Amino acid sequence: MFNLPVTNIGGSELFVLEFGDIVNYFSVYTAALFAFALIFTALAIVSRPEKMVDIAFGGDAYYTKEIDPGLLRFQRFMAIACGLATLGAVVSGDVFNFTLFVSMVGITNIGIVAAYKNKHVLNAAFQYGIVAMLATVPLFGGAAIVLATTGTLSLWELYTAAVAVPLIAKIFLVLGVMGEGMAPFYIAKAEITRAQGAPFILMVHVSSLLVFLRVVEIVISM
Amino acid sequence: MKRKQSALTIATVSGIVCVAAAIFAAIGYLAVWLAEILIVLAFPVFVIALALWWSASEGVADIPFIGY
Amino acid sequence: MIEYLIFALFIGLLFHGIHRKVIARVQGRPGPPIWQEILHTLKFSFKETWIPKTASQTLFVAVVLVAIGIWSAALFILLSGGSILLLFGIYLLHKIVEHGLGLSSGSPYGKFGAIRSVISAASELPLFATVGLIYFFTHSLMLSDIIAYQQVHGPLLIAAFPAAIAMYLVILSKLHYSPFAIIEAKEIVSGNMTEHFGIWRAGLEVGYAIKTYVLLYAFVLIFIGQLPLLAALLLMLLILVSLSFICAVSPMLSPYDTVTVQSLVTGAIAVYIIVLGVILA
Amino acid sequence: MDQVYVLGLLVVFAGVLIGFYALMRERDDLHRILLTDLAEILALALIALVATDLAEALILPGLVVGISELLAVSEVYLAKEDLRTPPTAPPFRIEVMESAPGIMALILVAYGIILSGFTGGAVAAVGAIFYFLCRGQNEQFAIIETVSGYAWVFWIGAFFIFMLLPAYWFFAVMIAGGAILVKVMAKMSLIGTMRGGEHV
Repeated sequence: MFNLPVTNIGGSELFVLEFGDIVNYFSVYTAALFAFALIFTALAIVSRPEKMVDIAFGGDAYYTKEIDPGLLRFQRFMAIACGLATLGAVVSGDVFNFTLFVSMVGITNIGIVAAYKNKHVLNAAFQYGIVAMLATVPLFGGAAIVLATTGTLSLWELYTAAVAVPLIAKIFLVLGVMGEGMAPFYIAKAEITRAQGAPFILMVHVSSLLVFLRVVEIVISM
Repeated sequence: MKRKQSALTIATVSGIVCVAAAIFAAIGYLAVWLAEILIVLAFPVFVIALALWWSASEGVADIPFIGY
Repeated sequence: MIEYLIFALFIGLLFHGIHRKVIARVQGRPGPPIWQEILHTLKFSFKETWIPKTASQTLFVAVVLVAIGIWSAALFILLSGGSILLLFGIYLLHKIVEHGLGLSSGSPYGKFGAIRSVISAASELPLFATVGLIYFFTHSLMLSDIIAYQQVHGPLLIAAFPAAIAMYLVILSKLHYSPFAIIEAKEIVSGNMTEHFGIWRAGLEVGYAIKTYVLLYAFVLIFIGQLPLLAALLLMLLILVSLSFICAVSPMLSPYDTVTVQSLVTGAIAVYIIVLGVILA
Repeated sequence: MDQVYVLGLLVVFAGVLIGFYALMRERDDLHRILLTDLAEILALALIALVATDLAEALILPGLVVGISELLAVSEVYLAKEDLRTPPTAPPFRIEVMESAPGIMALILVAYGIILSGFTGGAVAAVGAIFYFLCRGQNEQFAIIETVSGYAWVFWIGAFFIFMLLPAYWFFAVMIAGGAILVKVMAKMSLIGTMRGGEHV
C-alpha cells in the first residue's frame, strides 16, 4: 500500500509493519540494520559477562575483579532495553518516533554504563549523560522544525521531491543523534569501555552506530 | 569423539546449505537475495565447524614424554 | 555464489601474503612466501583450541562468526550492486567486532586493544565523507547507479579525487602493519586478538581476508568502474602494493596522532564538499 | 502566524545559545544538571512553537523522555558523589494525626468513588495518602502494588471490550472508570514512600 519514493539510498521497500498510525517500514537497508540490532540484542540476552582480569604492573601477579551480580543483572536489563529501542529506531517510518527511540537509546546507554562502581567510569557516564540530555534539544528541535515547515512527520511524505526539508532541521537531527549516541565520536566514550560486562557495553556502541546509520539514511533521503 | 562427530555433522549440513543455495540460485529455483542470506548465515558456521572437526582429537591422546 | 566467496577468501589471503612480502622486500628482508597467510590460516585451524575461563563464552565465539558473516554479506552487496551506505554500515559493524574481540575475553591486553579501537573510531569519518561526496556527484548510493554514472561521465577517481584519498586511508587503516593499526600493536601483545587463538584466529583470518578483498574491490568499483575480473584483480593488486609501500616505510603512529590524521583528512573533504556545493549552487 | 513562528524560533535559539554558553562556563556538577534541565525545556518550546494539536500530543513524550533522562543522570550523580544516606525518622509529631486519619480518609475516598475516573482517583488518593502519611506505610506496600496491578489489568481488559465487542461499550466504560480510579489512587498513595521503609 505504501511505496517509498526514494529507492536509490537504502534499496526498495520490502514490507510495512503498521501499528495503527505508527508505521514502520523495512527497506533493504533498514532490514539489514534491524537484523544487526537483533543479533546483538540476542547476544546481550544469552551471553554471560566476562570476568575481567587485571595485571598488577611491575610483577607477574594477576587477579580477576569481583563484580556484584545485581549490577550485572541491571546492566543486562538496560542492554536489552537499549536493543529494543534500537530496533524501534532503525525501522521507524516517522521522524518523531525516531527521535523518541533515539533519546531512549541515550537513556539506556547511561544506565548500562552507570552500573559500575568506579569513579572514572561514573564520571564519564555523568558527562555523557549531560551531553545526551543536551542532545535532545537539537533532536526534538529538528523534528519540530520538520513538522512546522512541512506539516508532516511521515517519511513517505518527506522523501518525496515536492517536500523540501530545511537544511537546519537536517543538521539538528544529525547533531542530536550524534549527541545521544556519540557516534561516530566514541573517543568521548573511551573511559566508558573500562566498565565490565562486554556483551552489554557492546550494546552501547551497537545502538549508537545503528541510529547514526539510520539518521544518515533519513537525512540524505529527505 | 562425540564432539568430533557433531562438528562434522554441523560442517556437512552448513556446507550443503551453502552449496545448495548457490546452485538453486544459479538455476533460478531460489531468489538470489534469499540464497545470499542463507550463505551469509551458513558460511561462518561452516568455517568454524570445519576447523573444529579437523582440530578435534581422535579419541585417546598420546601420553607425552614427561622425563625420568 | 559460494564459489565467488571462496575465491575472494583465497585471493584475500594471498593479498595478505603479498602484503607481507612487499613490506619485507622494501625493508630489505627476504620475507615469507606469498602463500604464507593461507598456510597460516590452515595451521591455526589445526591447532588445539579452547575458550579462556574468564571469557564471556557466547560473545567470544559469536564475534568470530559475525566477523565472517558481515564481510560475506558485504561481498554480496558488491556483487549485486547494492547500497554503499549498507557497505558503510558493515564497515562500522566491523568496529563492533573489534570491540567484541577485545572485551569478550576479559584479558587486559584485549581490553587495551578494544579501547584503542574506540579511540580510532575516527577511521570511519573519512568513509562517511566519501559517501557524502559520492552522493553529491551521482545522486544515488546504489553501486549499480554509481557504475552506470561512471560509464557515462568517466571514473569518479578524477571527479571525486579527495573521496578516493579518504577511502584509500580507510583501507590503509584496516591493513595489518599499517601506521594506523594501533589496535593490534605489539606493545599490547596482539591487542584485541590476543586471546583469540587456534580455530578462532583462523576464523578471524578468514573474515579479514574477505574484508581486504571487499574493501579493495569496492575501491575499484566505486572510483574506477566495472572492469573484467582479471583487470580488476590486477588493479586491486596495484593498490595493495602501494599500500604495502606505505606500511613498510612508516612507523606506527601513536593513538592520538592516528585520530588527528584521520580527522584532518575528513575535515579537508568536508571543506571540499562545502566549496563544491557553494560553487555549483 | 509565520512571522510569529520565526520570531519565536529566534527567541528559542537565543535561549539555546545562552543555555549552552552557561553550561560551558559552569563547573559545579549539580548546577550543570539543573542547567541541562533548563536547556531541555527549550526543546519542548521548539515543539510548542508548531502550535497544532499534533505538537501538543508530541510535547508529552518529549517531556517524559526529558524527565527520565534527568532522573538517570541524577542517579549517576548520586552514585558518583556517594550521596546515599539512610532515611531518617518521621520529622513531625502532631496529635491530630493520630486521631483524624480514619474518618478523613473515609470521606475523601467515598467522595472520590462518587466522582470516579481520573479526578475521583486523585481525590481518593489524597485520602489514602493522608492515611498512610499519618499511620505509616509498613505493611501496605505489597497490597497496594497488587491492587494497582489488577486495576491495570481491568483497564486493559475494558479496552479489549471496546475493540472486540463495541456493543458492550457502557459496561467497558464502567470497568475502565472504576479501574482507573483504583489505579490512580493506588499509584498516588505511593508518592513519597519510594525511598523510605524497609520493603523498598
